[in-house]
Amino acid sequence: MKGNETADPLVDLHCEAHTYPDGTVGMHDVDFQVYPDEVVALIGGNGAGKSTLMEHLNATLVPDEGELVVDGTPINEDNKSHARKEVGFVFQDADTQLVAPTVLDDVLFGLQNYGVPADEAKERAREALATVDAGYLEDRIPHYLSGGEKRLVGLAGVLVLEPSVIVLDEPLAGLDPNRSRLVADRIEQIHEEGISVVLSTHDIDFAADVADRICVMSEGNVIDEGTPREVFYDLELLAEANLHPPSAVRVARDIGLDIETQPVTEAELVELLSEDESERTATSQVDGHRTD
Amino acid sequence: MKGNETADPLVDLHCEAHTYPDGTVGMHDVDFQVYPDEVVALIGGNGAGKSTLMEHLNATLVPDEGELVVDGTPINEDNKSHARKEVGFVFQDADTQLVAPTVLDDVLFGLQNYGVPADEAKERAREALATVDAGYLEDRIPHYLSGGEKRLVGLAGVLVLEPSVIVLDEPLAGLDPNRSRLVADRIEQIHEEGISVVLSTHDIDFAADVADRICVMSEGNVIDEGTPREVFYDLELLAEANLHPPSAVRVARDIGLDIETQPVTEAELVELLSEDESERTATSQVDGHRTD
Amino acid sequence: MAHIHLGEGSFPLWALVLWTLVGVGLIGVVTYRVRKGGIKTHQIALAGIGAAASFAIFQLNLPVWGGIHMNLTGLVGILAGPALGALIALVVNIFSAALGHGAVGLLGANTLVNATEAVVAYYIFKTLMRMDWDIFPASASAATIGLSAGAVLMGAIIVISGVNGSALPRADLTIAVAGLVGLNLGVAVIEGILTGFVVQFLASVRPDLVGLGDRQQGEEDLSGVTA
Amino acid sequence: MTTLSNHVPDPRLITAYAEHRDSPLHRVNPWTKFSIVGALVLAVTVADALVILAGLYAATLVAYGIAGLPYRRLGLWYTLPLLFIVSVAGPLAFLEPGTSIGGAIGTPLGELSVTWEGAILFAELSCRSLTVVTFTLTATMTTRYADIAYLLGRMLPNPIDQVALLTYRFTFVMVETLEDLVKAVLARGATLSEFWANRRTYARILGMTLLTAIERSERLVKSMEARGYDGDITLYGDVPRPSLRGLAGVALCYVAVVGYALVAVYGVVSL
Ligand SMILES: Nc1ncnc2c1ncn2[C@@H]1O[C@H](COP(=O)(O)OP(=O)(O)OP(=O)(O)O)[C@@H](O)[C@H]1O
Ligand SMILES: Nc1ncnc2c1ncn2[C@@H]1O[C@H](COP(=O)(O)OP(=O)(O)OP(=O)(O)O)[C@@H](O)[C@H]1O
Ligand SMILES: [Mg+2]
Ligand SMILES: [Mg+2]
Repeated sequence: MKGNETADPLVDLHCEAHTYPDGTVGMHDVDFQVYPDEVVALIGGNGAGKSTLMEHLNATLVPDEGELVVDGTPINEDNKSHARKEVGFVFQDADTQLVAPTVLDDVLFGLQNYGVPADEAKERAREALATVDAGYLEDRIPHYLSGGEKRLVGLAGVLVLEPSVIVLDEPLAGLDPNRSRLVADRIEQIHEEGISVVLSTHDIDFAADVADRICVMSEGNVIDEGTPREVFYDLELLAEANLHPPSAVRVARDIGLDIETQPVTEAELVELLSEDESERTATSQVDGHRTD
Repeated sequence: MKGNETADPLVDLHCEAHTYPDGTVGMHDVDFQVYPDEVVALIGGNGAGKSTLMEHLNATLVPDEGELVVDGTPINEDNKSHARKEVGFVFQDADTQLVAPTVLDDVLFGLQNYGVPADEAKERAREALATVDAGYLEDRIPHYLSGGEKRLVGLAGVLVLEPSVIVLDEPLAGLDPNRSRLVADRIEQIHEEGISVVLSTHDIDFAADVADRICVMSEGNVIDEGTPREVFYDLELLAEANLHPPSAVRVARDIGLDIETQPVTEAELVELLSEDESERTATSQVDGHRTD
Repeated sequence: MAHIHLGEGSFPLWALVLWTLVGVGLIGVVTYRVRKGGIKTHQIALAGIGAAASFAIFQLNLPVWGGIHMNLTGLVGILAGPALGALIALVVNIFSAALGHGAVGLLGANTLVNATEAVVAYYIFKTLMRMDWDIFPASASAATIGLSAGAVLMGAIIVISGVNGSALPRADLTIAVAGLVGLNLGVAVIEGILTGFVVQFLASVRPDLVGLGDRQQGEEDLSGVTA
Repeated sequence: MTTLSNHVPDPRLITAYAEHRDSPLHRVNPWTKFSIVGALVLAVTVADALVILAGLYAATLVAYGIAGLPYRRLGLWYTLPLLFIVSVAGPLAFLEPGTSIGGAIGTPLGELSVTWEGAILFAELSCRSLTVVTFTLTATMTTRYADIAYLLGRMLPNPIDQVALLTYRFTFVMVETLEDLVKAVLARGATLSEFWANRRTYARILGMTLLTAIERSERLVKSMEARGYDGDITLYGDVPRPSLRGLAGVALCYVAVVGYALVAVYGVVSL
């Protein structure tokens, strides 16, 4: 479902430019909003500026010139913690995200930084772990977790702070299909609980599957955005951003399926082709020249 | 094309077990061969043992009990260098692989280790960089390259040693679609030059696309192997290994395409559906109840 | 720490107490300075991971004289600065002692020696770079001098303390210890040269890390790295 | 991985023994175990009789065995501590005044020979060192990772505790980085068997290790600050106080050591 764009944005970023210490311009001329109750996917080639943009959303990075407004509050040096509380961030590198000696301690880490009393904190941490189906990991050492488990614990450590937006940098990187499914399911669940999600990914099929809105980045800039259908059938745009359409779109296009309900996800493609197929089967029985 | 299994294997690994220092059994009861002129893809969940198996192929790891034979020569402590020369290895983490101050130096690294004279070495290094379309990177600092560029330089650094087998651990990890395409093309090219390739991947569609033979790993064991068609239509096997079939197989199955030429790659699916589609178009024109 | 640690029980009780007090004093001063400057997350992160790296490097067997292990204390000092360098020396010593390397009771003495190496290496490196030395000779000399200072300090500590249970007169002990220090100086040269190569390498791939980039001047920066 | 040393305990192995094994020593309260380390340090420092020192050493070896830990590895791990003993006590074995054992070795400096007193001193220093080494390893190999972290957090002052906790967590990550680097250069035909010929390769491996560490710390800062870090990792985990029996045991150890010192060593108290 499309986010509620008539509502006030939860996060409103305006960034003239962000320059890294070595002089690289990571991003420029970006206006980016996150609305309540939406999943936004950032796609774009390596170095397009996805991570740079996302790290601005909770003031991990700040624009050379520009402004970040979170929940109506303009963020400056003194109230960064407001941005950090409202906008949770799960980094790509799960290993450096887990800092405490046990999983429970790690989920508690943020709460304790915000001064939540120990008993309440423990309860909330256990709840957050349960939300991502990782309660059984409570006493484990981060070092011995698998990639998918690390990602889930990282997610729990952010969820526990009850942010209104969660930002995930490459949430499926390095995960096998089953673990990817698990993480993707958790993301949907978080969304259903009313938290907005911003994520970046190289897995176009995943983006097509999960997002309400797609932002296409190239060379430090958001060059276009729209619903998955708008973006993924705009082949020129994708080519400009060095991207390919999702496989459902490619198949639909290559077999010359030129119909109104442009399929974007595999499920949509299957539905469409199944209609065809049954139709065809019916037809062929009439024609009598096919044996299925 | 299927590798030449009647020929003697280039690499023949027999490993009763490999135990890591902390007692984890990374792999056990594995018999694995690489034949001339084939592309083998290892697939399996996180922790299934893919990296462990691959690191045995050039004696980076050695079995607790077992044997590695490369090109007819049994490998022991004293002739590991033979295995390293014949079996090139590109590690997953490009960052821990490039160790020289410039790209050219890095490609030269292996040649220097084998005592190739400087002039010849430089020439060969430049050739190898050209093979992977990365000649223009020659003077850059590897550290500042993008992920895809690092991967290509890593590949060049191994190609330059003219191995008979190249092993690639997760060659597409973290790459955007264009760079993935570039690396995949280079892999095909290497294969065409007569070098056998062993790779691991979580991208099942990529495995389906590129491999002659698929080995399915689970819990430290190769539980089955076969052509992509054999493996990807064996849904029980895939479920056992926590894997999903490639998207072409899923679509074919979900739309109830029950035909002899089981499609495995997107291209095959498209071809199949296009036949259908033109047929259907023809039919529907006859039937006259469709307007395309 | 390329070299000899003092083993458990080498010193009489009074010396153990003395060196522990001196070590605590040193770390106290450093801690006070770090706290006073406001504890910056980047200092803690750098010291934490820096110590982990130094400790990991210790796992590598360097094939010199049948195998030596080093923590590259001089290098850590050059990269992390004197304050963090001293903290890293302490933490690495704690973990080493936990693995049976070095000594629990002589943590004070061993930390004193290693912190000296890091601090001396850092300041010598700064000075030589200011004198426009090239990066390799500057870092190699700085590390060698730092490590030598550590070796000499350790010799002094042994001579002052006397070996537990030994009736040897101090003069003779000094001779025995001089041999030991000499050996350590040899290792210091090797580690110094290695440090030179490492810094040279780092400067070629990340010039900003070793103060060659346009670093902020003036402000007394407790950490050597502009993190 | 063969390139990492056999002579230095791999932290991963240590942790694996603590996490995945069980023994009576695994069940002893961590505070108790570490208090006993303290008592042993004191004991080997004050005791001056070889018999007592050898007895203590034998006792720690038995404890190590009861904990189900591998003696063969312990032997390898002794290499470095023994090297330290040899380098300090080796010369003393010759120089220590006293009666010489057997024949003397002619050197340009004159005649040198090991004296009885020197040999005994050597044995004493070895027992001292190895007693504590053995028991410290026993303690770390039978105490769970989280408990050790908790003790570190409790015993060290801020910010050293913060540094130590991060070091503990990231040691594992850094060992793997180093291992990956070594694997990668070996895979391209580097030989690491001779230091001087391969000094540049060593420099690169070590340089990359430090570089990785520094860059990782940059990412770590981001991820900690994103969760509101303000300079304090507090652990909610808890290591309970030792049981009364444990306390009594520890007290007994200290009383024994202090008593022995006062009576037998310093002769302050005469019975
Ligand atoms: N710490 C940094 N220092 C200097 N330049 C940087 C840094 N981080 C990123 N950049 C540069 O900024 C640009 C944008 O990088 P960013 O990491 O945002 O891209 P991305 O879209 O996240 O790419 P990827 O898909 O590879 O993660 C790139 O040119 C990159 O090289
Ligand atoms: N250095 C190590 N020390 C201890 N255990 C290890 C080590 N490396 C791998 N393992 C373990 O060995 C098993 C196989 O790991 P391996 O890395 O081969 O899996 P993989 O199939 O490559 O997984 P992934 O897809 O996540 O890369 C896992 O249980 C893993 O935890
Ligand atoms: Mg990114
Ligand atoms: Mg792997």
